Amino acid sequence: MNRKYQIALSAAAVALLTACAAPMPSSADLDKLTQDIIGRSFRAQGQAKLDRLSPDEDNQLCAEAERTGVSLDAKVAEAIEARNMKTIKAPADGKYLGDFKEGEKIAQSGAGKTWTDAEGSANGGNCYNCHQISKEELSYGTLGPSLYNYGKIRSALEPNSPVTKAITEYTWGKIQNARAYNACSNMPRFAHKGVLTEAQIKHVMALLLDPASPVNK
Amino acid sequence: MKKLFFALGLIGLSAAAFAQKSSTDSIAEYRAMLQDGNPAELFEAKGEDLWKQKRGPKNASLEKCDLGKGAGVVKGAWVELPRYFADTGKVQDLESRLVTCMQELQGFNGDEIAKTPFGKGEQSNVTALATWISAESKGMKFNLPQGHVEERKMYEVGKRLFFMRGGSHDFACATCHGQDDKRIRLQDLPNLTKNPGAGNGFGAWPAYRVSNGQMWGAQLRLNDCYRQQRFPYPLFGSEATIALGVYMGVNGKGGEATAPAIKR
Amino acid sequence: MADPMRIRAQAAGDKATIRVLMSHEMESGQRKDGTGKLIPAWHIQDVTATLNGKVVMTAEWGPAVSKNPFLQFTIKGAKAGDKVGITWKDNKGDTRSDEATVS
Amino acid sequence: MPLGVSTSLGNVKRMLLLVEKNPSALIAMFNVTPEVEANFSTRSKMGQSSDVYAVAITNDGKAFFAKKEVKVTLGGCGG
Repeated sequence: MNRKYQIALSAAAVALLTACAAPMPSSADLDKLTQDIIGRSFRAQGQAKLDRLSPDEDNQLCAEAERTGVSLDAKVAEAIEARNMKTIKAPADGKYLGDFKEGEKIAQSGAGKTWTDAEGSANGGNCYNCHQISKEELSYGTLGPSLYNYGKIRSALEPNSPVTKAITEYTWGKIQNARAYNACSNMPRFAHKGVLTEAQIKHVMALLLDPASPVNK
Repeated sequence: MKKLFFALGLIGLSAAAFAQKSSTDSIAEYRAMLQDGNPAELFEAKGEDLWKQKRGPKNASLEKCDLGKGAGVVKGAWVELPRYFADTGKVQDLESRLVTCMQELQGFNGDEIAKTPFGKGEQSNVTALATWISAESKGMKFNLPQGHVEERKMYEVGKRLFFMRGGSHDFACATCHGQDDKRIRLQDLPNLTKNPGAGNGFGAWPAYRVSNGQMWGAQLRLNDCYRQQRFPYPLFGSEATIALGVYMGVNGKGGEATAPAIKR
Repeated sequence: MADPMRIRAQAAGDKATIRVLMSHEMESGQRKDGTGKLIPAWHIQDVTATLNGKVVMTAEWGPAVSKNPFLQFTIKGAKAGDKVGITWKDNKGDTRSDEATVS
Repeated sequence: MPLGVSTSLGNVKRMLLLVEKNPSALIAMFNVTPEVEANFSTRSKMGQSSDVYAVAITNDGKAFFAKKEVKVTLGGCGG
């Protein structure tokens, strides 16, 4: 008798709870609703086609971690880095540095890949949007670390030194695909996503690592 | 023959000179100088006229338009938008709601207006109306309703969209607007996930942009964010843009409405 | 016809600060349209200010004044209730006059 | 770009604002009467960094000027 009463009471409490919570869908349903809404909300324009709305697994995992504030499991992060590391290719001719003056122009330019950019037009690197680079450019962003004196403070200006070699290869990889080193880096994957060509990346490399570049003065 | 005297100090020339001071000080000075006369006022005046004027196939004004606080109530409406509207069964922001009113009351074709490019035809009228209506809530505090389940759903969808990485550069809204005290070039980036950034950022649009002489509503602001994010084109009044509005507006609860603002 | 100006005229002491916003494209003549053709210059050339009907200031403007121009100046001896008039004329001959009362 | 020109000089007849590197350098010329102060503000388009000049011409034909360097910087997305 007593027991039955208890059960009835708890059932009523549950009913009350669900009455309040019922209309709000589950997280998975909200994910689904978001996908449906994305499907109804955009149109292809210029070179910005609808496939840009389908994030790869790396982006999905990082976005979820950032939204929920729950950092990625270490193994998952390592897997993302390993996947992205595989995309990095050393320069075909073995030369890592191009022309730092061209590199400065690429770093300055924020052009490319938007629906108002002509398809096939040269893309910029957007570098100054997030980084300080040369001392002369006052208009720089702070989303990424300062790259002023990049090569100098890493002692990577001495030709043929093992340090220079290591820093050069790391920097090359970082620009090609930053997420090989940091699973959820905010930096675009310039080579992997076809934003910059190999020749352009060499020029940006020179801006950072050529002893004659204003960055290292 | 005229003589030229070098008379610095006798003549004062004021201009925000970026090179001569720290860039932050110079930008603050530049902004302060802009505050004095905001051309958004010209659009406010136009918007107020458009609200009261009999227009469209039905030759009616918008004075019976319900922006969420009852037919014809303008003051305070903007700080509670986007919100759920029972007549359309949708969560709507200010601009999409205005299009509904222009269709229902004045007989305009809402789909046609939504398809019109920003700054053209009836679309420029929507911007002027939004400028005036937002100005009528100037100084009030954001207080978006979250009582209806559709409003809560839109908040959750907006949050998912805010963190969604995509496009050629893997950018999300959160890439630039998810942290405190960051800059893109010299531009301060509000953190839109919480106050004060959310209230400051969301609460400033519609805004007049000095650099191109255009009045931008919140829809165009979001549209250009998506452009620079390298995403495809978000449709005017689309659920994605409204969900983001709900997300930012709810995060900005208690923040002060400063629109229509003036921007570089 | 051009849209109205916004004129604010505020007295303080023995003078009044006048702030004017004008609605005008101020096309510089340097920009190109989508087809690469130069867009002809179209800008306000002459600005006249009056206090109770009497001219107190004239100005000549070039095409580099910003779109939707802003102008601020100070009239000596203006007091609350006085009428401030502003007239502009552009290089196409279009013109617009508006008036405000000093407060 | 907000620009202002003012002077404490008496007997000023004209005030000019010039942006050296603009295609049309003369931004605005104000004819001063005794009823207005020699103090004007307006806004100018500037395509690039340039020296900006303010010039005051007095009734006896003398010209005074002041110069300021204005750096035009690139904005980012947003704002």
